[in-house]
Amino acid sequence: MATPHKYASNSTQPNRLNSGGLIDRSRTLHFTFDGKTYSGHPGDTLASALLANGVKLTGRSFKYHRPRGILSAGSEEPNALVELRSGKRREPNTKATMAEIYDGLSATSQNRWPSLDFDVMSVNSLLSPVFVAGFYYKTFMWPAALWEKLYEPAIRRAAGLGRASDDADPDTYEKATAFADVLIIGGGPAGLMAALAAARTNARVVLVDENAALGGRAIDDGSDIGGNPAHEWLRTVEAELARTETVRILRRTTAFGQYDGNTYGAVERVSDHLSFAANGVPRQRLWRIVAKKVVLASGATERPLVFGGNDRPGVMLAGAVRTYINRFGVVPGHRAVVFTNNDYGATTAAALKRAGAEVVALVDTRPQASEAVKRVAMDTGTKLILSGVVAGAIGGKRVTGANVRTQSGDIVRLECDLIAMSGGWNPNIQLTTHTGGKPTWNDRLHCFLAGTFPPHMTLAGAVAGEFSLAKSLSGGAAAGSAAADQTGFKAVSVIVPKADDESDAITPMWRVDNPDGKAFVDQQNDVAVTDIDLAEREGFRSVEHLKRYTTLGMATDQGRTANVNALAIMAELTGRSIPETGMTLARPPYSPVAIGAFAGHHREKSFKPTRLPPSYKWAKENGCVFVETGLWLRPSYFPRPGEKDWLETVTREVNTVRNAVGICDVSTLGKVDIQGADAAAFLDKIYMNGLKTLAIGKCRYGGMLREDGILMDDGTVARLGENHYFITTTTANAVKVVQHMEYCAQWLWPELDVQIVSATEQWAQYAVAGPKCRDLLQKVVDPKFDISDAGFPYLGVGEISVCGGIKARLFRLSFSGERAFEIGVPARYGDALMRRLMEAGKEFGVCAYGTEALGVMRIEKGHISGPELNGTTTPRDVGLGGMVSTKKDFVGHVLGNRPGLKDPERPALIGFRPVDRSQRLRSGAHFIARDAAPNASNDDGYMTSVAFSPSNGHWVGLGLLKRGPDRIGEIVRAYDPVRGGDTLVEVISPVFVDPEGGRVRG
Amino acid sequence: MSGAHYSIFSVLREALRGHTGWGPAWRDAAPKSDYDVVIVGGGGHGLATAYYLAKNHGPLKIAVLEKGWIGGGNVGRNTTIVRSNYLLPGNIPFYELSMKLWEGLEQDLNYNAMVSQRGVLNLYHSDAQRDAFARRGNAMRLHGVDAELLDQAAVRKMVPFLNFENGRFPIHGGLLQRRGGTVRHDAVAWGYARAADKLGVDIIQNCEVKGFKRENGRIVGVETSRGYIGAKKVAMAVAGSSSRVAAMADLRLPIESHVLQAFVTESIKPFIDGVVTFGAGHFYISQSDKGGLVFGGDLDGYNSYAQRGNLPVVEDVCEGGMALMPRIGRVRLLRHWGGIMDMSMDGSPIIDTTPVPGLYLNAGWCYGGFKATPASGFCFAHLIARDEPHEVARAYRLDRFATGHAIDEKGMGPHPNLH
Amino acid sequence: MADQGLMATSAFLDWHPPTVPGLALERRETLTIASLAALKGKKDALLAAIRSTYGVDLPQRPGRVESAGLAFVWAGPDQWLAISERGQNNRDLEVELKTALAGSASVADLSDGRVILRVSGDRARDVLVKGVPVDLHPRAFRPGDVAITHASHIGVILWQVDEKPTYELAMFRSYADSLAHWLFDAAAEFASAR
Amino acid sequence: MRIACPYCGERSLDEFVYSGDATVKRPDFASPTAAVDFTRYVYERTNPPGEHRELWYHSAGCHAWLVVTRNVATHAISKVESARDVALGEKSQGKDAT
Ligand SMILES: Cc1cc2nc3c(=O)[nH]c(=O)nc-3n(C[C@H](O)[C@H](O)[C@H](O)COP(=O)(O)OP(=O)(O)OC[C@H]3O[C@@H](n4cnc5c(N)ncnc54)[C@H](O)[C@@H]3O)c2cc1C
Ligand SMILES: NC(=O)c1ccc[n+]([C@@H]2O[C@H](COP(=O)([O-])OP(=O)(O)OC[C@H]3O[C@@H](n4cnc5c(N)ncnc54)[C@H](O)[C@@H]3O)[C@@H](O)[C@H]2O)c1
Ligand SMILES: Cc1cc2nc3c(=O)[nH]c(=O)nc-3n(C[C@H](O)[C@H](O)[C@H](O)COP(=O)(O)O)c2cc1C
Ligand SMILES: [Zn+2]
Repeated sequence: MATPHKYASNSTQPNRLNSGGLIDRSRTLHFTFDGKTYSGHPGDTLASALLANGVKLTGRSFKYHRPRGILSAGSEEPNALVELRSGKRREPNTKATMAEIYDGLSATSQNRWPSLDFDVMSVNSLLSPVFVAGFYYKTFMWPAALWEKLYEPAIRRAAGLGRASDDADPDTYEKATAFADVLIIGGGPAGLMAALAAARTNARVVLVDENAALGGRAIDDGSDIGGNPAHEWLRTVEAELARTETVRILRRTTAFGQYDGNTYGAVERVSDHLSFAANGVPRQRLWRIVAKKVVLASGATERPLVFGGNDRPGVMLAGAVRTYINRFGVVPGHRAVVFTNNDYGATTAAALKRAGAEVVALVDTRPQASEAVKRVAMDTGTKLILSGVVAGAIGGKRVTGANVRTQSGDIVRLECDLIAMSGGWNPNIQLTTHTGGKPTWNDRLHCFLAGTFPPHMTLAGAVAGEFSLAKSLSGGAAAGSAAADQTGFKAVSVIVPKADDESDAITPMWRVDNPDGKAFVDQQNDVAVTDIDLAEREGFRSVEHLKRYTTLGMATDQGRTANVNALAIMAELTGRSIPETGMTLARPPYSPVAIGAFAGHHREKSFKPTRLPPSYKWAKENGCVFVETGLWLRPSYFPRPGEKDWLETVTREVNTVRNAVGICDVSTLGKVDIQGADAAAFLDKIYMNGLKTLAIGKCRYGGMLREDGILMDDGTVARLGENHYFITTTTANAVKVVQHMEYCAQWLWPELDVQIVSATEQWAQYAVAGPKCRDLLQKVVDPKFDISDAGFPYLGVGEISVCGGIKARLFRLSFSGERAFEIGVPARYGDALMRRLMEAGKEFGVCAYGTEALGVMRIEKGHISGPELNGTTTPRDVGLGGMVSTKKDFVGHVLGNRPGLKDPERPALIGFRPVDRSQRLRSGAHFIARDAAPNASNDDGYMTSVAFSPSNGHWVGLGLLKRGPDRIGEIVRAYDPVRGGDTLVEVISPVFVDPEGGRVRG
Repeated sequence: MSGAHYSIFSVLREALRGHTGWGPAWRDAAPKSDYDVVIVGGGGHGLATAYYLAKNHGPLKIAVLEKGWIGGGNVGRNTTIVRSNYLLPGNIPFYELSMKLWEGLEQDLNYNAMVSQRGVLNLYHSDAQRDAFARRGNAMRLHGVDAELLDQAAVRKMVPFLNFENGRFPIHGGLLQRRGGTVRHDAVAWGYARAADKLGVDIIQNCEVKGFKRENGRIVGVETSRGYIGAKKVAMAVAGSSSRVAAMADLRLPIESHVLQAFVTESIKPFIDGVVTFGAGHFYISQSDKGGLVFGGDLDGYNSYAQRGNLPVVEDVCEGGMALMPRIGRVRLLRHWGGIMDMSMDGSPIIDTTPVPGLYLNAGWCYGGFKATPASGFCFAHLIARDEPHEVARAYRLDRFATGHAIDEKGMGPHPNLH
Repeated sequence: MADQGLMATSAFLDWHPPTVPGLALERRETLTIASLAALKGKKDALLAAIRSTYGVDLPQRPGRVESAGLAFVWAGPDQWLAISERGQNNRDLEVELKTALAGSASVADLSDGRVILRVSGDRARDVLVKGVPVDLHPRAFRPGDVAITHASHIGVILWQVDEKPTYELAMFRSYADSLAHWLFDAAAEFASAR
Repeated sequence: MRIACPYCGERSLDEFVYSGDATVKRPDFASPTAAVDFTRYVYERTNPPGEHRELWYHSAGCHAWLVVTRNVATHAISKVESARDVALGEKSQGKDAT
C-alpha cells in the first residue's frame, strides 16, 4: 500500500495531491470557467482540474434547473456539460469529464440565466409537481391558436442545453479507412493484454480507446499489476506495442458504432486537446475500421444509487472518486460517506483514506459485511453501517451532509462534502447490440451481459462480466490470442501478470425506500422515481414506452447511468422480472459524434466533385457565366461589356447562330462506344425506334423507354462501322444510361456479343452551328475531307482529322435548327480547338454560346429536353409517338400500351405564345381553359419550357396540354399564382422557327 | 376506465396529490373472441383508423392488434414532418384533408400532439428546379392549398444561417408551405390510442397476427400469438410489414420494404424554426421542442427488415448537412436509427379492398405516411365501413399499375428505392 | 492554317501540390490509352494475340502487367486498358491494337478520357488512406495489383507500380482538379512546416 | 455492409447500386398474356422477410451486375454471383427444358 498523499501545499489547487496520477505537475496550464481563471496540469480533464480547484457546481439540469456537479469521470457523464471554446468554435454540451485542458481553454456553464450560481429558471424546480413526465401532452391545448403563438415559443425558449456556433465551423475534418486482422476496442487491462497477445502473433492490430491515456480502471483504481503500480506495467506494454509496426494505437478515439460487414465507425479527436489544430491537421478524423476479428474490451460503467438528492454536487460515483484520486491526483472531497451495495464500491473507502480524506462512514445496504468490506473497514478504521442507506443528501449547490437511515430505521445525520456511491456495474455492451444482438441478464452480477452478438466478436474483461483485474488480464490475453489465431496467425503464449482478484459480490438495491428528497434516475433529463411511478400508473409499462413518455435515457449520455436502474424499478412496480421487463435498445453512436466528422472533406464547396468541360479555362478567361448541371459546370452564357442583362446576351448569342455561326461546348453529353457482332440487335432492344436500317456513316435520333413505357432518355445513334456504334445521351442521364445498357447486356440479353465503353470524356465535342458553320470548319478540317452538303449531308458522320492530322469526328447534327456540325477532338486538344475556332471564326462574326442560347434554340424548334423528359411522359405525350416501333421487342414496349398511358386525355406537347406578345411566359404555369375557373378540376396541364424567341420577337413556350394537338388556335390561360402570373396564351405548333426544317439541310 | 379529461386544471389538481389520480391512458385490453373489425397494426394509421371507425361509423366492435407495443413502428421513429405540398391531383386533396385534420386534432382527441405549423421550406438550386417547384406550388394553389415561391432574398430572411456564400450548389430560393410543420410523433399514437380506447376500441398489444382464417374465400378471422380472433372484416395497416402480412393471404404487393434512417443531435438552444429540405443533396432538418436537431436523408437503398441502416448513408446525410449549414459541424449526432418503409412502386400509397373478400389494405406509405396519418385513418375507416373509397383517396387503387395510372410524384418509375 | 496542329493542355487546371517530405505527386498526361474488350467467345484468341504480339498474359484478375513500356491493366471482366507513353513517334494504341487484335477484341481510344496521377513515397499510403477505401497495406496490395474503386467520391482505377511505394490513379478527365484538390488537402497534414 | 464482388473482391456498400428482386424474369413480349406478365414482372414483389436474391451493380467498381443472396432481416450475405453467368445458366436450362 502506497503511503498517504499530502495535499500539495505549493499548489493553488486546494484538492490537488502532491503526488500520484498521470498528470505532469512540472507544467501548469491556465483555463477559465465562467470567466474565472483556474490552473491545472497536462493530463487533466476539465472535470479533474475543476475538482482540483474545489469547483463543484458545474451545471444546471435540463428541466428543473437544479444545481449539478460532476457525477462521473468518463463519457457517461450526465451533468457536467459545458460550452467549450467560443465564437465560431463554440461547442455545446461538452462533457467536462472528457475535455482535456490546454493553456487558454475557456468553458462556460450552460442552460442557466443570468448565472450558474443564481439561475432564475430554477423556479421550475418549485413547479416540479406540475412539470411531471408527459404533462405537455395533457395541456396547452386551449385555445388552439395559442400553441404556435404563445405556448410553444415559451417551451422552445426553455428548450436546449448549450448553444451551437452561429458561424460555419472553421476547423477541418477528414475520413479514413483502416483494415485490421484484430480490432481491439478499449485500452484497459483486458484490451492491453489482448493487444499484446495479438501483436505478438504478427497480426495487424488496431487498438482504440476513448481516453487520452490507456490503462482503464487499472490506473483509475491505482491497482498493482505484477507486483508493481499499474502505470509502470502500462509503460512497458505501451513500449512494446509502439515497437511493433503491425500495431496502430488510436488514443482519444471512440468506436461509436458497429455496422454490417465487420465495419466499425470510430472518431479520433486529433486536435481537441490542443488550443488549435495545426496547419493542415484536422480537428477530428472519422475512421471506418474493417476488421476480421474484434476484441471488445470496453469495460463497465458504474451505476448510481437512487436516493433523495442523489443529484447534488458532491454526490459522485465511487469509481469516479477513485479515478480522480489515482489518475489525476485530485481528491474530490475531504469528508466522505461511501454508500454501496457491492464490495468493489466499498473499497473506495480505502482509496479515499490513502488520499488523506476522512471517511465518515461506509454505508452498506447489505446485512452482513463480506470479507472484503470487513477488511476495508478494518484497514481504514472506517465506521461501518450495515443494512443502512443514505436516505437523502443534504445541501443545495453542494453536499453538506447525508441523512443515513440505519437498520433500526432511525436517521443519522452525517456531515460530509462527498458521497461516493456504487450501485454496481453495467458492462458496456452497446456495441454488441448495434446489429441486432440481444443482451441477457446475469443473476450473479446483476447486470446485462452480451447475449447474442456477431460471430467476429470476442468479449474480454469487465464487458464480459470478468469483473476482477486478474480475470480481466487473463481474459484479455486469451481473447487476443484466440482472435489472432482465428485470422490465421499462430498464437504465442503470453504470461499474464499477477493481480488482485477483487470480489464482485453485490446485492442490488434499485432504489432507496421513502427517500428524503427527489430521487433521480436520469439526472440530465430530470427523471425521478416518481416519474416512473406515474408512467406505470398511466400504462406506459413497456421500457420503450417508459423511455419515450418520461424521456429517460434520451439525453446526451443516453442513460448510461440510468437505464438499468429505471427498468429494474419498473420491474418492481409491475411485479415482472428484469429479463421480462427488458432493456431499451442501444443505437449508435456509443457517445455523441460531431456532425463535421461524418462529413469530412465533403462540405460546402467540396460537398461533391466538380466536373470541368474541356473549354472551361477558355470560357472562364472570356467572362463566361457558368451553371451547375449535375456535377458539371457548364457555360451558361458569355456576357459582353455593355450588355444590360442575361437576356440581351442570350439573344445576341442566338441571333449570331441563326445569322452567322456560334460554338457551344456539348462535351458533357454522354457518349458511349458500342461494338460487337450483335451491337445492332442490342441497340434495337434498347431504343424504341428501329435502328436496323441505319447505314454506316449515318446518325439517327433515338429514344429509350423504361420498362414501364415511360421515356427515359433521348439522343443520337451514329453508326461508325459494321459492328461499331457511337451513341449520345443527355448530360443528366449519361451514367444512368450506361448502367441500363450494362443491365440489358449482362442480365437481360447476355447471349449477345456487345461491348460497351463510356467515351464521354474522351472527346471534346463542340457544336458549330449557323449558316457559316462550314466556312468556319473548312479552316480547321484537313483539306482531304469533303464536308460539303454533297460530301457530308445532314445526319452524316465521319472520322476525319483536323489541324494537320489530329484525329477527329464530325457529325452533321443540329439541335439549334440551323445548319450545324458537331466536331469532336481528343479532349486534351479541346482547349486549343476552342481557341482556334474562335480565332478562325472572327471573320464570320463567330461567338461562343452556352446552355441558355442552346435552350432557346431547341425550344424554338420544339425539341424536347429535361423538362419534357421528366420521368412521367410517354413518347406520345411529347410528340414522338410515331417513332415507336410496334413490331419489335424493346424495353418498354408492352407496358407502354397500358390504357392509362394511351389515354387521349393525357396532356401532350404543343406550343404556346402570349396573346399579348409583350408578355413573358413562365414554365411551371398551369393551363386553364380561357373561361373556366382556376381550380383543380379545370387543370389542363402545364408549361414545361419557355424562352424569349429572338426570331419571333416574343416569348414562346412548350407545354403539355390535355389533347394539346387538337386545340391549336385555342386561347387558354397560363395560370401561375405562385408568381402572380395569369397570361392568355395561344396554342400553336411547337416549331417556332423554320417549320419545314430547310435550314438544317442548308 | 382510462384517464380523466386532460386540461391544465386536471394537471394542477393532480399536482396537489402527487399525480396519484391518473388512470392508464388506454386499457391494456385482452382479446375477445370476435369483432366486427380487426385492425392489424397499432401504428398511427391503425390507431387512427380505429378511432375514426368508432367515431364516424359506429357502433362497431373494434380491435387493434399490435405485435409489439403501440407506436413502436414507423410512427414512433419518423422525422415528424407534416405537409400537403404535393404535385399530383391523385395526392393533393388527400394530404390536404390530412392537414385539415391535423389542425383540429388536439381538441378532437383531447391530447396535445404538439402540432406545430412552423412551415416547410423546400430549397431550389437551379432554374429548372424552380420551375418544377412553381408547377407544384401552382398545382397546390389550384387545390386551394397554401404555397409560396420564395426567391433567394426571402429565403435568406427566413433562414439566414444557411450556406449562401460558399455552396457547391447555390441556393436560389424555395417553395414554402407555411401550414406545414411537425407533430410530436409518439403523441400521435398515444393520442389516437387514448381517444379510440375511450370510444370502446380494444387496443391489444403483444398480439402478432400470424395468419388469416378464410371460409369459402372470405376472411373470417385472424390467428394471433394470443390465439384465434374472429372478425367480420380485417384491415391491414402494418406499413413496413405489409408484404409479410399480405403473404398470409397469398397476395403479392407492388411493394418493397426498405430501410430509412433518421438522426437526432444533442439538445441545443433552438435556432431552426421550421423544416428545411436541401434540394441538391439528401438532407432535411427540423428542430424538436426539446432542442434536438432531427434530420434525415435518403433510403439506404436495399430491401431490409432490420430497422437499421449503414455508415455510408450516415456520412452522405451529414455531408448534405455540412454543405447546407456548416454551422452544425460541432453539433454532435446523438443517435441514429432506422425504420422499415413500405416503398410502393410509384411512391404513392394504396388504400383499397383486395382480391380477398373481407380483407382491406392500407399500405405503400413510403417515407411520407406520418403526415397522412389522420386522413389515412379517416379514409380507410370510410372504405372499411362503406366498402367504397372515400373520394379523396380514389386514386390509391391496387390495380393502378396494371392500368397504367401510377401516381409517380418524382418520375422515378418502378424503382421503389428511388422514390 | 489547318496544319498548325493543336497544343495539348493539362486536365489539372489548378495544380499546386504542397511540398511534403516523402510524397511525390506527378501528372502523367503524355500517354496513349486504349480499352480492349474481348468479343464474345474470343477471350482465348485475345489472350493468345496479346501473348504473341507483346509476350505477356492479360491479367485474369485485378492486375497489371507490363512489357517494354506497354502496360495492360485489368478494367473489369474481360476488359483491359492498354497504356503506354506516346513517345516521339506518337504511338497510338487504338490504331496499333485494332490491327493486332482484329477479330478478337473491340478497341476504343481512351487516351484523353482518363488522366493518370502518380502518387509515390513513404507517405503515399498515409495520404491515400484518407480517400481510397481499399486495403493498400503491403500484405494486401502489391506491385501489379489493381483496384477499381473511388477516391473521395471520384471513380478511379488504382494500381501499384513499385515498392517505393508508387501508385497510379486513373480518373475521368473532368474530375482531375477535384481529385487533386482532395489529395492536396489530405497531404497537407504531412507538409513541411512553412 | 460489404459485398464480395466475384471480380474485385470485398467492397463497401457505397460502391454498389441496388436494383431489387433477381427472381423475376422478363417475360416474352409476344405472349398473349404479355400485358399481365409484364405488370407482374415490373410491379409485383414477394419481398420476403428472410433470404432474398437480388441484383446489385458494381457501379464504382468493375461495372458487373451481380446476383446477391442476402438475408434482409440480418443483412447477412451468403452468396454473390455474376449476373451474366446466372442469366446464361438460366437461359441454357430454359433451352434444355423446351
Ligand atoms: C426514419 C423515418 C422517417 C420518416 N419521416 C417521415 C416524415 O418526416 N413525414 C412523414 O409524413 N412520414 C415519415 N415517415 C413515414 C411514416 O413514419 C410512415 O409512413 C408511417 O408511420 C406508417 O404508418 P404507421 O404509423 O401505421 O406505421 P407503423 O407505426 O410502422 O405501424 C405498423 C404497425 O404494425 C405492426 N405490425 C406489423 N406486423 C404485424 C402483425 N403481423 N401483427 C400485428 N401487428 C403488426 C408493427 O409492429 C407496427 O407497430 C418516416 C419513416 C421513417 C422510418
Ligand atoms: N470487481 C468489480 O466489481 C469490478 C467491476 C467493474 C470493473 N472492475 C475493474 O475494471 C477493470 C476491467 O478491465 P477492462 O479492461 O475490462 O475495462 P476498463 O474499464 O479498465 O477499460 C475499458 C476501456 O475501454 C474504453 N472504452 C469503452 N468503450 C469504448 C469505445 N466504444 N471506444 C473506445 N474506447 C472505449 C474505456 O474508455 C476504458 O479505457 C479491471 O481493472 C477491474 O478490476 C472491477
Ligand atoms: C422526432 C424524434 C426525436 C427524437 N429525439 C431523441 C432524443 O432527443 N434522444 C434520444 O435518445 N432519442 C431520440 N429519438 C430516437 C429514439 O430514441 C429512437 O431511437 C427511435 O424512436 C427509434 O426507436 P429505436 O431506436 O428503439 O428502434 C428521437 C426520435 C424521433 C422520431
Ligand atoms: Zn466488381
